[in-house]
Amino acid sequence: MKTILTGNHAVAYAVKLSRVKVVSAYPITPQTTIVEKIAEMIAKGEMDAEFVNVESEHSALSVVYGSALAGLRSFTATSSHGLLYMYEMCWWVSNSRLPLVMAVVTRTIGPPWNIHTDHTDLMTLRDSGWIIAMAENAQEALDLTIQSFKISESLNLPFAVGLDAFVVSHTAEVVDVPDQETVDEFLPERKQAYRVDPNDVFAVGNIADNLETMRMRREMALDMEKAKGVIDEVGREFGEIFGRRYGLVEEYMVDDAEYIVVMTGAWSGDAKEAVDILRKRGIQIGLLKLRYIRPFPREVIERFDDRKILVVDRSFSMGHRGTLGIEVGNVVDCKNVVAGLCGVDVGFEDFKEMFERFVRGELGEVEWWI
Amino acid sequence: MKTILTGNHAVAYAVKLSRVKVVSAYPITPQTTIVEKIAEMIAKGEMDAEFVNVESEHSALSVVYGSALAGLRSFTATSSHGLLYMYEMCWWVSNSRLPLVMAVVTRTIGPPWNIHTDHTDLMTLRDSGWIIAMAENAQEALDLTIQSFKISESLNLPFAVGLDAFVVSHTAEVVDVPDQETVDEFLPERKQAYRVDPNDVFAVGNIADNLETMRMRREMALDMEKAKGVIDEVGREFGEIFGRRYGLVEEYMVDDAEYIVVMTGAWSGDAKEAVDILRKRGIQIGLLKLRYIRPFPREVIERFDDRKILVVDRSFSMGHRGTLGIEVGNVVDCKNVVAGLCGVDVGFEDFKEMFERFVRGELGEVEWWI
Amino acid sequence: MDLRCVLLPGNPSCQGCPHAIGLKALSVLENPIVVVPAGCTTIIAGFNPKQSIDLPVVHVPFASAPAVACGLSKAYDNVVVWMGDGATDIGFSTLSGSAIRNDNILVVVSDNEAYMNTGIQMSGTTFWKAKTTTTPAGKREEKKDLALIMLMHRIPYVATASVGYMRDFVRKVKKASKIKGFKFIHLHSPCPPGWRFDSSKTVEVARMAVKSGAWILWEYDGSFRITGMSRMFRDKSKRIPLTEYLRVQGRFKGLTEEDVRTIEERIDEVWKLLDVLENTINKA
Amino acid sequence: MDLRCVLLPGNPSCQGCPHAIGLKALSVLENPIVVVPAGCTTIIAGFNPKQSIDLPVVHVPFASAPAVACGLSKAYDNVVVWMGDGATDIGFSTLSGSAIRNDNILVVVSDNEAYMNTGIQMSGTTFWKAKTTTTPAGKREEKKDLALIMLMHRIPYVATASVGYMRDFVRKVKKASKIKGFKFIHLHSPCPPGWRFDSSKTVEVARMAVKSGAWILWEYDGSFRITGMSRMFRDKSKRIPLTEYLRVQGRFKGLTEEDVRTIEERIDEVWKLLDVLENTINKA
Amino acid sequence: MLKEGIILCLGGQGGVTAGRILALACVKDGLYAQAIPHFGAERRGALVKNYFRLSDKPIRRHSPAKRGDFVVVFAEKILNLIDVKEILKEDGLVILNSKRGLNGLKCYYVNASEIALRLNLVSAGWPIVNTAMVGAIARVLNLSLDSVLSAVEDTFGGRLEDINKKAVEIAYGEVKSWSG
Amino acid sequence: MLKEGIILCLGGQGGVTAGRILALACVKDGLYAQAIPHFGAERRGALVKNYFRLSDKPIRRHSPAKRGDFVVVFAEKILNLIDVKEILKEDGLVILNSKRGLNGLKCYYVNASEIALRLNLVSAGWPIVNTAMVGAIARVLNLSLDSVLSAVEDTFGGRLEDINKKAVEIAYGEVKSWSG
Amino acid sequence: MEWLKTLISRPSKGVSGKTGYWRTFKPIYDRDKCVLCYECYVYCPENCVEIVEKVVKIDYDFCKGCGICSEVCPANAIEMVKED
Amino acid sequence: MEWLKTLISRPSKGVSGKTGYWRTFKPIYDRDKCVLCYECYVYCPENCVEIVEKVVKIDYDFCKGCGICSEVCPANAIEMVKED
Ligand SMILES: Cc1ncc(C[n+]2csc(CCOP(=O)(O)OP(=O)(O)O)c2C)c(N)n1
Ligand SMILES: Cc1ncc(C[n+]2csc(CCOP(=O)(O)OP(=O)(O)O)c2C)c(N)n1
Ligand code: SF4
Ligand code: SF4
Ligand code: SF4
Ligand code: SF4
Ligand code: SF4
Ligand code: SF4
Ligand SMILES: [Mg+2]
Ligand SMILES: [Mg+2]
Repeated sequence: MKTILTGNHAVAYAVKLSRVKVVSAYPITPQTTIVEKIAEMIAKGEMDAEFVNVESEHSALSVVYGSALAGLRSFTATSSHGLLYMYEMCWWVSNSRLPLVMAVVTRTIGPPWNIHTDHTDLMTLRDSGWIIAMAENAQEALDLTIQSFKISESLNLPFAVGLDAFVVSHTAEVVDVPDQETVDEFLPERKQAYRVDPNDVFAVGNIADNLETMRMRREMALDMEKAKGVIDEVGREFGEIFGRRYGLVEEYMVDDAEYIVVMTGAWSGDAKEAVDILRKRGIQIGLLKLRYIRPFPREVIERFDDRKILVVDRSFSMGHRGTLGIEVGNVVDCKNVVAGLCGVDVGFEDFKEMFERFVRGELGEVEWWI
Repeated sequence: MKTILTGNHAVAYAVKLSRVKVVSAYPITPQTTIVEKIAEMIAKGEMDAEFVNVESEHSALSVVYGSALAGLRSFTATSSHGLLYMYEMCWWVSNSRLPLVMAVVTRTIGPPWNIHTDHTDLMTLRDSGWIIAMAENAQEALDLTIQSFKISESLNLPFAVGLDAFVVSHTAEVVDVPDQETVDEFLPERKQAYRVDPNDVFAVGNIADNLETMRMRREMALDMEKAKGVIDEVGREFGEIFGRRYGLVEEYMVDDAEYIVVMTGAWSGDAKEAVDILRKRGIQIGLLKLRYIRPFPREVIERFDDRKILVVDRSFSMGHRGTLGIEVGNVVDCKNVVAGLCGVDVGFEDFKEMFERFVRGELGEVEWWI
Repeated sequence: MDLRCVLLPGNPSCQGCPHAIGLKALSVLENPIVVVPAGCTTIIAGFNPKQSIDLPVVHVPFASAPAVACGLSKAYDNVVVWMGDGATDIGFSTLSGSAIRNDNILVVVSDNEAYMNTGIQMSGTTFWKAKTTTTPAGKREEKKDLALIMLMHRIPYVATASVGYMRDFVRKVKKASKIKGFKFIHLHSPCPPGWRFDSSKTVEVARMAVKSGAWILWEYDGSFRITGMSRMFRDKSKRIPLTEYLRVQGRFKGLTEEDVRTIEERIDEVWKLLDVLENTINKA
Repeated sequence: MDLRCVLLPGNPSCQGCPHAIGLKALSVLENPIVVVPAGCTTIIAGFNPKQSIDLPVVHVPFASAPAVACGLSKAYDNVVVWMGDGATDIGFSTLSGSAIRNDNILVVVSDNEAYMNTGIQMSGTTFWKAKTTTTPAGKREEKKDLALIMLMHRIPYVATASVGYMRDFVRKVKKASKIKGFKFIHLHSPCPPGWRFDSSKTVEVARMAVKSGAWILWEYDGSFRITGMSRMFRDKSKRIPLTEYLRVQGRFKGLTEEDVRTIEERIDEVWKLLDVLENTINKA
Repeated sequence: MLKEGIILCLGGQGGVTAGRILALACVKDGLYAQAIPHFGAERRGALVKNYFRLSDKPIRRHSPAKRGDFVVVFAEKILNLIDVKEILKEDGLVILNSKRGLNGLKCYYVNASEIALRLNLVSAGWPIVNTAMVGAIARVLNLSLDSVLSAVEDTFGGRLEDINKKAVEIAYGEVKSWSG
Repeated sequence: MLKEGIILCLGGQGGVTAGRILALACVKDGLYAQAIPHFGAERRGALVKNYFRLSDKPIRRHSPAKRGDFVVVFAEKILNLIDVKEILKEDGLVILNSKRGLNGLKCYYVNASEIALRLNLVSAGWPIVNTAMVGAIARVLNLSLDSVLSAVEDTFGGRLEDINKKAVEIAYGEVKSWSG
Repeated sequence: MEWLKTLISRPSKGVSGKTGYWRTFKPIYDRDKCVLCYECYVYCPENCVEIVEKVVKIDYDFCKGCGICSEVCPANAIEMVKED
Repeated sequence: MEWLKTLISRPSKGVSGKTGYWRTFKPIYDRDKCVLCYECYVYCPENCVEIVEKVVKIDYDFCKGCGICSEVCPANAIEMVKED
């Protein structure tokens, strides 16, 4: 059913449709409306789950860690300082190989206090073994959340669904909300590699041998590689059922492109408009939207190593360059624009100008779009 | 005076010699002996400072944030889960542009619980605006800590001194401990860009404009670039006074090297021995030790873009490749070995074999040394 | 009472904001530094390059305030933490740790019984049965009794106060600021949008809480005593009906008579305990 | 008393370990899951692929235990947190939040009065004047009274216990496990290397604490009462001299007579308060 | 066809809800729409900007519009706080809650405050004008009244539903173009 | 000249301190040294390995030695727990706390437990053998007695200093090579 | 160090501008009824009440019209009147 | 899923091996003195005391020799003797 939803409410509906059993979260703008909506649906009896109000994000993730260990499909959501506050638990969850889903509404890290979008917070998860996706709009937020449970549970890796603060989280737009039956068809019951149970006596997580532990990490690395296939496969299957196909990346006019812009997140929509404008002028430019940051779509990017690449970053790694600039630059040569940090608006007009300068060869290695 | 000290005690002496006024930390193996030693020196009246026992790492960094804001030279130390637990405060400190020093004894992140070395914890700071150094041995731990105050205070950026768990932190070895007068000569009184004071009425950190905030981030990025010069300059000055010269990197037989290995941390010593062995066999190999991870010595690495490069990583970014592999690979093509995670011992014999395989071209893009 | 007035007009607080009233009490402090974690006060304090509190203010992460204040106290005498009830939830370890350390700071928790800055989510101190966006059917748990819990930390000074009785609050702030060590004041701060009452009623609602016996003003400074107006309401017959206090607030819509009785019983228990404490913890 | 015995021989605990004694009490629980944050028990629990506790054990980060237990309690009835005093420091928000939420879990804090696993650093519950590696001159602050603080959280069950009186402790564990909601037991656990006494004295030192009145066994389950051996030591004349308890411990070396008197006074105050609570909080 | 609008209101006036109702009405009319509330840090009472887009094709851009094809003003006093011309496109139009329109601009006006008061749509002394304004905007944008009413239905429950629908209807009928 | 040793002791026997005293003695003799305690997670009582290096040049490697030029055994019962030959280099030697040496190996022995008991160096029933063992090792490694005594001085204060120095001296004198 | 100006803020009235425009109702003071008890001064959350020479002055530039002064006034000397 | 075996551990005696070797003193039981009060059983931290057919059995493979059983025994039926 087509309706109007904010990105946050789209996530909330996806959580409900995914038959999540335990939700725990701590308020932080602009994440809060996700869990407020869930609390409301539970209170109204529309959703059959427990909502646990906690005293911090560290505990929010701990609660769902516990419930997920016990075999219950679980969900949390946070943003910025909240993510940093639960950071220890994020690593614990992934190193436990526990499937779990968390929405991360990307927001600037302070000081100064600032509630607007910036991808730096989400990027702090990139080493930890979480699968990381970014939604471009409310529809993707909903669709990715539903897929996330399936992907997470089939790989035993936690999944973070990113959405830009306000730009996606609070923008109300048209979303096609699938019905419960179809989602049930797509998303089977929760599965996981192990489950804590009073009747099966074992311990989870006690001290282990160094080499064995390193082997465990290597397996995680391999499963992350495997995730690439799983993501594309689940995205294809989703497409068959719901008519919207997903995968590691979205390729927009890249096949014949001489110039390719790589980016992620909500502003990709504006960038596509800018691509259209330049295309109309005969400039062969395309957009490669990274829908997933982890696993990193290295192989896809490699395919374009004969093109001119520009990476537009909404996060910066202090003392080096843009975060995606580093990542993509590891695969292909690229220019790097750092833009839109700390919630600075960047619209299609900006992209038009930026891409023009890129095509004219006017961009340096790392440019701050200020 | 030459004596025997563990890396941790070397740091403690450096803190004392740097006339730190406030120390606050929370116990975590293998960091604890740093602050135990400091507590002991203070109790004995050998050191004039306040030691604040706190209930968590988040608070440890908060306490020294407060004391540093008030203009007092301050120090903390942590490791692994402790670092992750104070992660939010780490960002707050750097975004506040507050000079401050923290020792990070690198340790594996659980589960399973593991107290041995692994650089993944330290690497989580790499986006945040902290200057990050790694000590190869106890002497470097002492020397870098003394330099860190000078560097941090001249750039208004916090400084993390990394040392490998046990391999440096608990290994007792020969350290030349300078005397107080010489250190005083090298290290002036604390300076900082602003200081909170009851007689100067202003607020720090309240909500600011997006664009202004992004500008602030750009300045931080620029100061990080400037840090490269400052680090080399302070390292040179340190060399003149103490006879041991420092800088962003240590170049070991790289000038004429056809093959260059890039790495950081304690095992560089073992790697140098392996280089010597291969050199004796006429193989032109050298070692580029990254003493600093942030700012990233990009320009130094660029100089070697005509050599064959191998990056040996003790940290891995799940879903992509080794953390330094990503960083270095952004500048020059490189092979990447991931080794020694989770405290797995890697000695000169391993390096010998590894480097031989590298030279023989037997290494793939990313190899796990297990 | 001189409220030289550290809160400047034209600040971003909502109409009738209780924090804004309470903050004025900081005017009586000598050379304070104020540490403020995330919360409505972050907003009230203003936007760069301006600030609306005429004191040095250090904005800090949500859970960190007493620890940052501890650090500042190594250089300065009069460090004050002004924090919300939410900051007290997430930062309860920090608060408790600071209290146990007996840091030389004053902590004021301005308790509007929910996370207002993020849009009215329940906190530990939210009243039983109160509706918030995360407890749409009313909160299931009891209000956390911060002040009694802090009293059990055996710190030199603990008090409750109310924005409805500013003279009492100001006296307590002044007194606390003269004591060395850890001081704690739990300030009751009814919030118009959060509790759903008209912005003109902030002070009245605060007073109704005291007059109905639901909020009790007390103080411990070595001895324990009920203070101010609350002394009068020890006598239950002098109290206003509890329902008066509850009914003016939209958040309690749908409360049954039985609910009110339950609340009443709990209030009685607290009074009983405080009475005993007054008789027991008594230096004189 | 059947201690079916969930702690298996040949585990890594030090000789005379109090946690090891205390853990045996979990044998009386039906189908429990045990949540263990970082601490000595992490070690005692054994190394992969083996574990020395014959129950399902979930190892968790230092500050997270009650919250993880809360999550598990959504599926299972008998979730127990076994944590140290240090975990209670860093995780005090988590503990307090869980208590306020009235999660259906039992939390046992096995209090050896320092961070032992990291090598004897002071914690909130370290005794006044005790020497640790971070308080080489003796701790300056008082021992945090966890159980009283938790009592003020108004949870259904709070008790203190001691590894010196296992029958009392086991009874309390059993009783708590039958109650729905949040249960808290503060277990006194003297540690030979940490307190510097001979490994054979663990039980004796624990008993001396009770016999000298320094550690008081009590219980709240709606009513408040002093329990077990402590009932006898209400009568001060029946107590053993406090110095006997203190002197056997190396960590109190150098304590002056005045220090001992101060400790005695504080103990008297606590007894007074507990007496009053016994008379006040009394359903019968 | 892509139209961009900016809705100016005071905090507490319900501008965010207005945007969402309008967007929902668009969907019901088979259009695409986007309502972007601007969240500053301000508390209630202060000026708030909301962005609005509608189109017959999916809307890709998410950045706020710098200027609107139309600008909606929820309260006359907002005109003292902001120069509407600065955020209006060349040929843009204004929709104003007032007894009269603005000179020198393409302008529609409706007395939404009066409608709200008439219906006793009041909270804390404020007339709740958002649904009336929705009616007016819908009319100007040529959305069908049915769709708007149905969108209001989906948004409110109980007593509030009817009264708000009435407000929409009245304003949909009363909004006028100003020629002054 | 680089020599690597492995010191085997039981937790609580002071092996870590022994390593540090030895290293300090080396410095005083103008040598370089390294003492690497191996930290497992074990509590006191369990077997602990400490690594030791000395050299006339700065020591760069930090990895634990797989086999030692010498292996020190603090208690005979350790021989039941670990096969010394597995961690000894071909021509390596063993230094043992015992009344006798080991057959089939180059071996030195000293009755450190007896020396400790003689000096009343006892804690919790355990003889504290570490300084006696330091004396024996120093002798075997040809470190000067003065340096070792001075290192002990730097390590202990008060009463403990003298008694430990005595332990070193006695063991330095009494250690013998075994030829059995 | 341009960043310093973004990190640091100085006291100023009118951080949110002339918040008088937030008002729906306006407090009107009646000097005759006033008993000079200072309640309005103490409780005005906007801190825009001054008492100068025994007269209450309300700074309408900033008064948000919350109505608290009127409520706390024991003498009914402040009336809230709808703004036009 | 090889990793599962590293993450998960199963109950077993002797996690730290035969900890009997940690012992300096050995508890020696005197059946004649024993009053079967179970104190040793209750308080042995190693859980290596069993009482079978009215006789206390100490598992010396694991007994670390802490001496607690001896201390808590009201009948002095357990004596700690130095190991050789
Ligand atoms: C770690 C972290 N989590 C969440 C937030 C979001 N947050 C900011 S203010 C706030 C609520 C504040 O509530 P309270 O302390 O009661 O103050 P009030 O707004 O009610 O005055 C929250 C949850 C944050 N800033 N940091
Ligand atoms: C976030 C974090 N900080 C610090 C540590 C290090 N740490 C592990 S156990 C421990 C002390 C535990 O003390 P306590 O809870 O009293 O248990 P005990 O060891 O005394 O049984 C500490 C500080 C950690 N694991 N995680
Ligand atoms: S929400 Fe309440 S506490 Fe927050 S600013 Fe508004 S009135 Fe004040
Ligand atoms: S240090 Fe104390 S608590 Fe920890 S294992 Fe040893 S005896 Fe037990
Ligand atoms: S109406 Fe409110 S803001 Fe205005 S003067 Fe009165 S109390 Fe102050
Ligand atoms: S409250 Fe009323 S009587 Fe008192 S000073 Fe103000 S106006 Fe006058
Ligand atoms: S000596 Fe200790 S471990 Fe051995 S049986 Fe007695 S109590 Fe148990
Ligand atoms: S404690 Fe002594 S008397 Fe009691 S059962 Fe054991 S050996 Fe027998
Ligand atoms: Mg609040
Ligand atoms: Mg402890």
